[in-house]
Amino acid sequence: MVPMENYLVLSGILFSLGVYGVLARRNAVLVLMSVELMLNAVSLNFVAFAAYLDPDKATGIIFAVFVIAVAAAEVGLALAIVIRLFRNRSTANVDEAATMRW
Amino acid sequence: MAEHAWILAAVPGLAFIVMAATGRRLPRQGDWMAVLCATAIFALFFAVLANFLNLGEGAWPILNSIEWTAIGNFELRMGIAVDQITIVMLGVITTVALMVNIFSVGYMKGEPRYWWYFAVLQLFVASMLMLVLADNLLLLYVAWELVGLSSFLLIGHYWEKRSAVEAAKKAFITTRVGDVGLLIGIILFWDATGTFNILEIIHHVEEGTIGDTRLFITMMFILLGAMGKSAQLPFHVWLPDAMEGPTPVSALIHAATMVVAGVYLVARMLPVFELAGDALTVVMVVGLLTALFSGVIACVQTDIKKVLAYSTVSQLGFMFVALGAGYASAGMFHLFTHAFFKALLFLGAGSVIIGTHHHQEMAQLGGLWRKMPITAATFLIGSLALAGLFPLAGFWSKDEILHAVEGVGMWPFFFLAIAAIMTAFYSARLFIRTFLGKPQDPEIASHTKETGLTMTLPLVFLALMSIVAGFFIFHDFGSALGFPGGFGEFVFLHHAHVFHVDWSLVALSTVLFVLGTFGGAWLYLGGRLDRSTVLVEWQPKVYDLVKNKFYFDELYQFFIDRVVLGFSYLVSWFDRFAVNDTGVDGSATMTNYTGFLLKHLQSGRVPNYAMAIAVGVVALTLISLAVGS
Amino acid sequence: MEEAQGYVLLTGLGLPLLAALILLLLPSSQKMAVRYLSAVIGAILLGLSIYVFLAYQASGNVIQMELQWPWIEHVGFLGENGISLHLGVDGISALLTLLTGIVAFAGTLIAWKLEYRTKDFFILFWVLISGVYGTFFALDLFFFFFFYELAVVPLYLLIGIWGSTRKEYGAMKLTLMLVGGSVGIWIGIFAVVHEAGLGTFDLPTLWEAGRNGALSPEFQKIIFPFFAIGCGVLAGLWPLHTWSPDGHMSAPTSVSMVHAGVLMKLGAFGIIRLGIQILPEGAEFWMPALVVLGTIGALYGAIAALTQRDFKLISGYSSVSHMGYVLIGLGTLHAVGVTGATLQMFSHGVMTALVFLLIGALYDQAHTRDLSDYGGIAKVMPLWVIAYVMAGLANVGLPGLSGFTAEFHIFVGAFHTYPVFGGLAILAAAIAAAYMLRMFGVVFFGPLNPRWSDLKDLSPMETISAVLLILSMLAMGLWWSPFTDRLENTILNLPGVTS
Amino acid sequence: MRDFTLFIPEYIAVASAVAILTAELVWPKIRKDYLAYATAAGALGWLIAAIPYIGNTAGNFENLLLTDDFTTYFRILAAGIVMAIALLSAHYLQNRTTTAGEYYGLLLVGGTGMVLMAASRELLTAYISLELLSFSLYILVGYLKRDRLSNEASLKYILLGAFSSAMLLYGISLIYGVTGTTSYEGIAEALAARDGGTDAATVVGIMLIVAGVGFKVSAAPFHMWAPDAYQGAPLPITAFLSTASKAAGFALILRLFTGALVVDAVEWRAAIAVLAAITMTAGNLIAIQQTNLKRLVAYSSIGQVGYMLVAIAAIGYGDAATAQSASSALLLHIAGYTVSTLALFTALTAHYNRTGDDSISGLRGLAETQPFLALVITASLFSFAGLPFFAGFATKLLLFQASTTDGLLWLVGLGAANSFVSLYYYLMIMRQIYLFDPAEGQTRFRPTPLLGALAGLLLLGMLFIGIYPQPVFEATDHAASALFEVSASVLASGR
Repeated sequence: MVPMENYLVLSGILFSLGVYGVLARRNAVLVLMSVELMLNAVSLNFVAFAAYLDPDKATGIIFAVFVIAVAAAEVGLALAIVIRLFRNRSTANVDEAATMRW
Repeated sequence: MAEHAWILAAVPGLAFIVMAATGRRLPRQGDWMAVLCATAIFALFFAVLANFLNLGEGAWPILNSIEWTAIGNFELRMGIAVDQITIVMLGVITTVALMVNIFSVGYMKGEPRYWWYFAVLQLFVASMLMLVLADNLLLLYVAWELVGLSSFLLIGHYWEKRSAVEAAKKAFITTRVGDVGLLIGIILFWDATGTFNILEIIHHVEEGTIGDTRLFITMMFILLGAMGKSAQLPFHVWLPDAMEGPTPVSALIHAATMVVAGVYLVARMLPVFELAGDALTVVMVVGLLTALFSGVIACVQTDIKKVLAYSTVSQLGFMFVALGAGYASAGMFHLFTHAFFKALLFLGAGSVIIGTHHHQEMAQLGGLWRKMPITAATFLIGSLALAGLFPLAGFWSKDEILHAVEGVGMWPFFFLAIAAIMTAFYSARLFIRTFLGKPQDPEIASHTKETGLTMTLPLVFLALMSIVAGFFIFHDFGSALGFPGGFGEFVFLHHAHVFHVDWSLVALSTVLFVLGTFGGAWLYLGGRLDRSTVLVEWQPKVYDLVKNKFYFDELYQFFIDRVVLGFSYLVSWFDRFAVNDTGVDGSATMTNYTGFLLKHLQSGRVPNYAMAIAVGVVALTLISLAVGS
Repeated sequence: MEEAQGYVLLTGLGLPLLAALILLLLPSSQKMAVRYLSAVIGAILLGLSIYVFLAYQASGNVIQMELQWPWIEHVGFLGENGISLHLGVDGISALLTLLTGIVAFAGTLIAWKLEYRTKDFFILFWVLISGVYGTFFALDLFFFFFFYELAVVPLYLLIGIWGSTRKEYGAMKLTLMLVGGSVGIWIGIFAVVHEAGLGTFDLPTLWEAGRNGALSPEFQKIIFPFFAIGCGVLAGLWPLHTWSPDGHMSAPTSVSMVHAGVLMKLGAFGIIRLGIQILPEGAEFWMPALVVLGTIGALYGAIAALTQRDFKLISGYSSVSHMGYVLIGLGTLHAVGVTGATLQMFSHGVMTALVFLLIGALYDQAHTRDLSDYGGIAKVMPLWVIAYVMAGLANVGLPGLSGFTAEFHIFVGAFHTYPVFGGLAILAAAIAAAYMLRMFGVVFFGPLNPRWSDLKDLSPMETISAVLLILSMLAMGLWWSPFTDRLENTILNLPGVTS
Repeated sequence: MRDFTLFIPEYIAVASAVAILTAELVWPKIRKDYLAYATAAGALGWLIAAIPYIGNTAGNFENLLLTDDFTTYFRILAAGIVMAIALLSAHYLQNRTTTAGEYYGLLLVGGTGMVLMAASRELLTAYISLELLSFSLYILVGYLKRDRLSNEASLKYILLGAFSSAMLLYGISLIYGVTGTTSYEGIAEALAARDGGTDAATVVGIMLIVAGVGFKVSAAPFHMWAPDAYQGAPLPITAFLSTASKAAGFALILRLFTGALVVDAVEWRAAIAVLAAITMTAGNLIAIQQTNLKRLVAYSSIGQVGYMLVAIAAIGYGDAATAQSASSALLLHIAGYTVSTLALFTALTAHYNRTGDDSISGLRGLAETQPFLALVITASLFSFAGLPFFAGFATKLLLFQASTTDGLLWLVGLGAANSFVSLYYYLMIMRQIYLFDPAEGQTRFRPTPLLGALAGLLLLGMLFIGIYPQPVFEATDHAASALFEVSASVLASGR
């Protein structure tokens, strides 16, 4: 059996990549995708923990399902807003949506 | 009656309140009330005196006090103590006050704020009487400050004149410096003995409650107060300037009464001074220096009031010397006689000023005796008394002082003798240049005329006193009036001192008088100035030095302008720039600027915000791990 | 009786608030109504203050006229009487109540001629006065702080709207510094209530805790500076005094009067109430420092005042100097010294109120406060000059006026404990004479500057106020036992005070 | 136990939301302010329905949700907030949008999310409730679709919100990994059962959760979305953000920290204390520099969050009694803060409706053009600054006092100092209002009666809490003790 640590390391890498993406990407859609990556890391974590530590109960699995559902909703909503941004400013670059600062 | 002597102070006090409140609307602006009041206290004084003498030596001092406040064991009683010194002071004050009040009716006629002048005069008399009646140092200090205030108000009576304002200010502040010392001394006494009562303090000191060093320091502070009030070196500068005030005020306050408060205080505390190490020596040195210095200055002054002023300072120095020698009677006696003849001289000067329509420079006067015979005659008596002509008042008191100093040592005696010669010299000079010779300014002379009765009567009375007052020293004269004997048997420190004429001393005094007077006469008689001019040209630098009063004023002015005010500017600058602009506003600016820097972290860009979150998580984790382990 | 007297105190802090509320509802065009109402309220408060002072029994309990209403209790960390509306006066607050009544009434009359936004002015004014009374009456830490802040905050608007020279700067600085000071008090309160662990803000309970060791000496030593500095800012403690010259320069007349006259005393009062009474051991430890700062303040203020050219700056610095005396007096922890400090609070209060009144009366006509612009004013404004001279002489410490009485007691106390600082303090009094007389000489006397020949003397309202204040100065100066008698018991019962 | 009657008030809220959405569908031309009144009515029903729950024994829904006094407290708060915001929006929204049904519906739904956050006893439930509120807010912030600022605000908000909720989830997953459960009780028991020492996974997990909820309540450095979102959002939504969102965040934090994490306080309390310190300092210092009112309020509310976090730190540092009284005082402060904020925004909305200016200098001379609004603004600013008469004085004082424990005095002191700094910029606003004359062309005006009445009511509320907080304090005390009743056993075993 694959040790749990492997899943955790993978999840950690995924999460870090996601964080990096959010920090580095300028396109709103790509930022969202990076967030999705982070959420996937979370799901992986949950499933791994559920499988290894909590086999009788399905809390982790359920959590993962919810995370996926919520993530879908979140993306839907976010994309709508990005579209509004594009309508208003003809750009999806988050750096250009920086009228308000300081 | 004597235990109710406070009434003496209460009457003029009340008069002050009434006159200050209603004075302008009273008929004749209330001058009659002032004279009435002065007469009343003059009469009351005799009642007190009679009662005092009746009660007899065993009852002295007569005490009367009431509880004032108490805070824990800090108890305060206010009251009066009437003893021999008080009686002498009361006599001087009430007499001169009456004369001055009467004189002022004539002198101040038509002057601005006539009513206010009389009102403040009453305030002065009230506080002066309170000063000498006080049985405790606190009340004495209260009165001490109040006489200072009245002096301030009266010197500055002509406040439209810049010089009068400056003089008043100078008098107040200079004496105030001394007063600080006095207050410190008083509080030090309280701290050591737990009381302000003078008799109790003396008692404590005699018991040895206070350590030597501490006692000496305390007495130096007290002496500081006395020196300030009595215009002793180096505080003497205010008194000549105080001549800006109306002349009767100079007579009352700056010759006869207030300025001798310092002498009174030292005399009052003499038992303590005696026990306070070398305190008496200090008193004597101060007195001697003052007597000499101001005697010298008086010799070259040309304003008659200024001459008198320096003469007063010099004579106060004499009194200090006597007290410094430990002779309360000698000091007090000189105070007593001096009050009369100096008041006389000042009032005489006032008469001259009125008679010549406000001229007081000797250079413009001369030959007045023809126009103003009464003034001239009385002034002559005063001058001679001051110079020490046998057997006028000044002679006897100066004799006593010389006698007192004889026992102390050669040098004091020698210097005092010189001061005495100078006294005779400037007295002669003053009289000769003012009244004898030819009028220097015919214009002024043509308008000059003798003054009215209100002014000449006091002069005559005081002239009389200047002749008679000296006889109080004699046992027979004193006992004839109901006193236990002569002045020395009435006022003394430890032992009654029966006066006997020491003819060798009389001879010496007379020599001193003759030397001084003839010196003056030789230089100035006949309206000639050439001989004195030769003197001046012979040593112009010395003359300048003396003429400019040894540059005391300039020195002080320099100190005030450059040091005190400079320091003040420095402090103000420090307050503005260091404390306020840097400290207070600076910290506000810093806060503001920090906000300015911080707000730029808020760049408006999402990745940066996300970065902040990420960094925050890492930082918090590290903190937790660091603290947790 | 006691209960009924408690309601008197309640009225004292409630009536001004009520006045503010009524004024809030009045249309702002009704200026006369506003004035009359305020004058009446002022008069009632004056009467009430006199009553409180006179009814305070010198020989009775320390705290009298007590009233305690439970306010917040048995919730959260609060136990029995956690926060209660606990009112009462001791000798010190009785005296300061009298001061407040006098100054507030005088201030009301002075504001009579105010035309600009009269209503708003009086609303804030009465809120402020209520805060002052409340602070003096409060025997509960919560309400003490409540009213303390209430007394400070309206100043921003009072100065900012109705002020003059650099008013925005002055107002902002003053408010921030004072509230900044109250941060210290705040922290102190947190620490004390927590450390005592009694779940109550009741002052007498906390005083007891300070005495019986519930607050350890180490704790007291740490916390005392918070109270001392916090209150010290309001009391003009050097070097946190700089709001005083600027604030006073900017403030309108009646605000300056109330502020310098009464509010600065809140600070010193706070040092007694919070510092000395809650933290006696801390007080004992820190008092030398307070004396040093007080002495520096006394000298520094006096010296700086010597060369100022603006009336109000002179008074501002002189206030710093005089409040320095108060701190010295408190710092002695000696019965006489503390009595002197309390007397000085009263004395400085009436004196400085009078000074600001007069400066205002002159400035309103002449629109300059530069000394050198004047000269010979005595010719045209005799009453004004007499009043000013009285105030100035009280300032200088001339016997017969209140300043002497107070300063004398302070000096006695100071010499007992710290002779050197006592000496320096007396020196400051001598300097006071110099700057006062300098101003007299330049402004009042000398030849009349023709530019001022049509200045008018004091108006009737101003005269009434001035007379009231002068009478107060004379009363304390001439016969001070009614004052000291009432203070004696209270001060001897202060912890750590020796006699 | 599945007792569906436990959430009747929320059913009312959601039903009202649905009804309002339907109503606009059916009558597209319906006057939008009627929708606002309907929302307010629904919220009122919600509030009334919540009253019977006061003081009832706690109802437990499958160990997921709990309706005790704590929940009820937030129910009433949420209903009140929604009601006020709805009334605020009535006039504001009329000229700015064509459809308002979603707006009002989402207000109610968001409020429901807030209640569920307070009721959650389990991490998944808590997360879902949080997202319920968040999603509503994402939409509401960007509700003015054509307004560039509003759009920008919602973009930033949702991107960062998603990012932070990913953080939160990752943290939850770690905690789940460590403890094997997501229920608070389970977590507490598992943490207590560990044999001492810290382990990195727990710490990282907790800190990620802190970041997630810290984002919600806008604690620095997770606060950066707040000023932008506040500025861009429609004015009433700014009010909603700064009240409901924060209150909900603290409800969640309180439940979680007292119910689950308190046994492991050493691992997070220092971080929370630092977080509090940074938050209040940054918020107040940056606020000084602001020129836009909404941004200023954002920073000022960040400062307020810093003060509130002090109480959370105190839960970690103090003993059980301190923890409970700190929670109680925190709830009280939240009440005071909410009322003050609503009052401020009511007045600002009335002002904004008239002038359309949301800069600070736009308030010039308000004392002359509208003295009443000036008074309300002054009162609420003073309340924020903690000055007497107004709610903030009593609540902040009690909050700090309750939070004073050994080792935390420095933080309380910093809080006091910060509230002094805050006075500076509040005074700068006062300066505009009172010291300056109105701008050219500004004349006297009257706020609409509705807003006037609302402002007056909230002013009275502020005064009431500020002067006589006893009743509210008692209520929060009940709420806090409910919180601790549940976790009493945990506390007993854990410490």
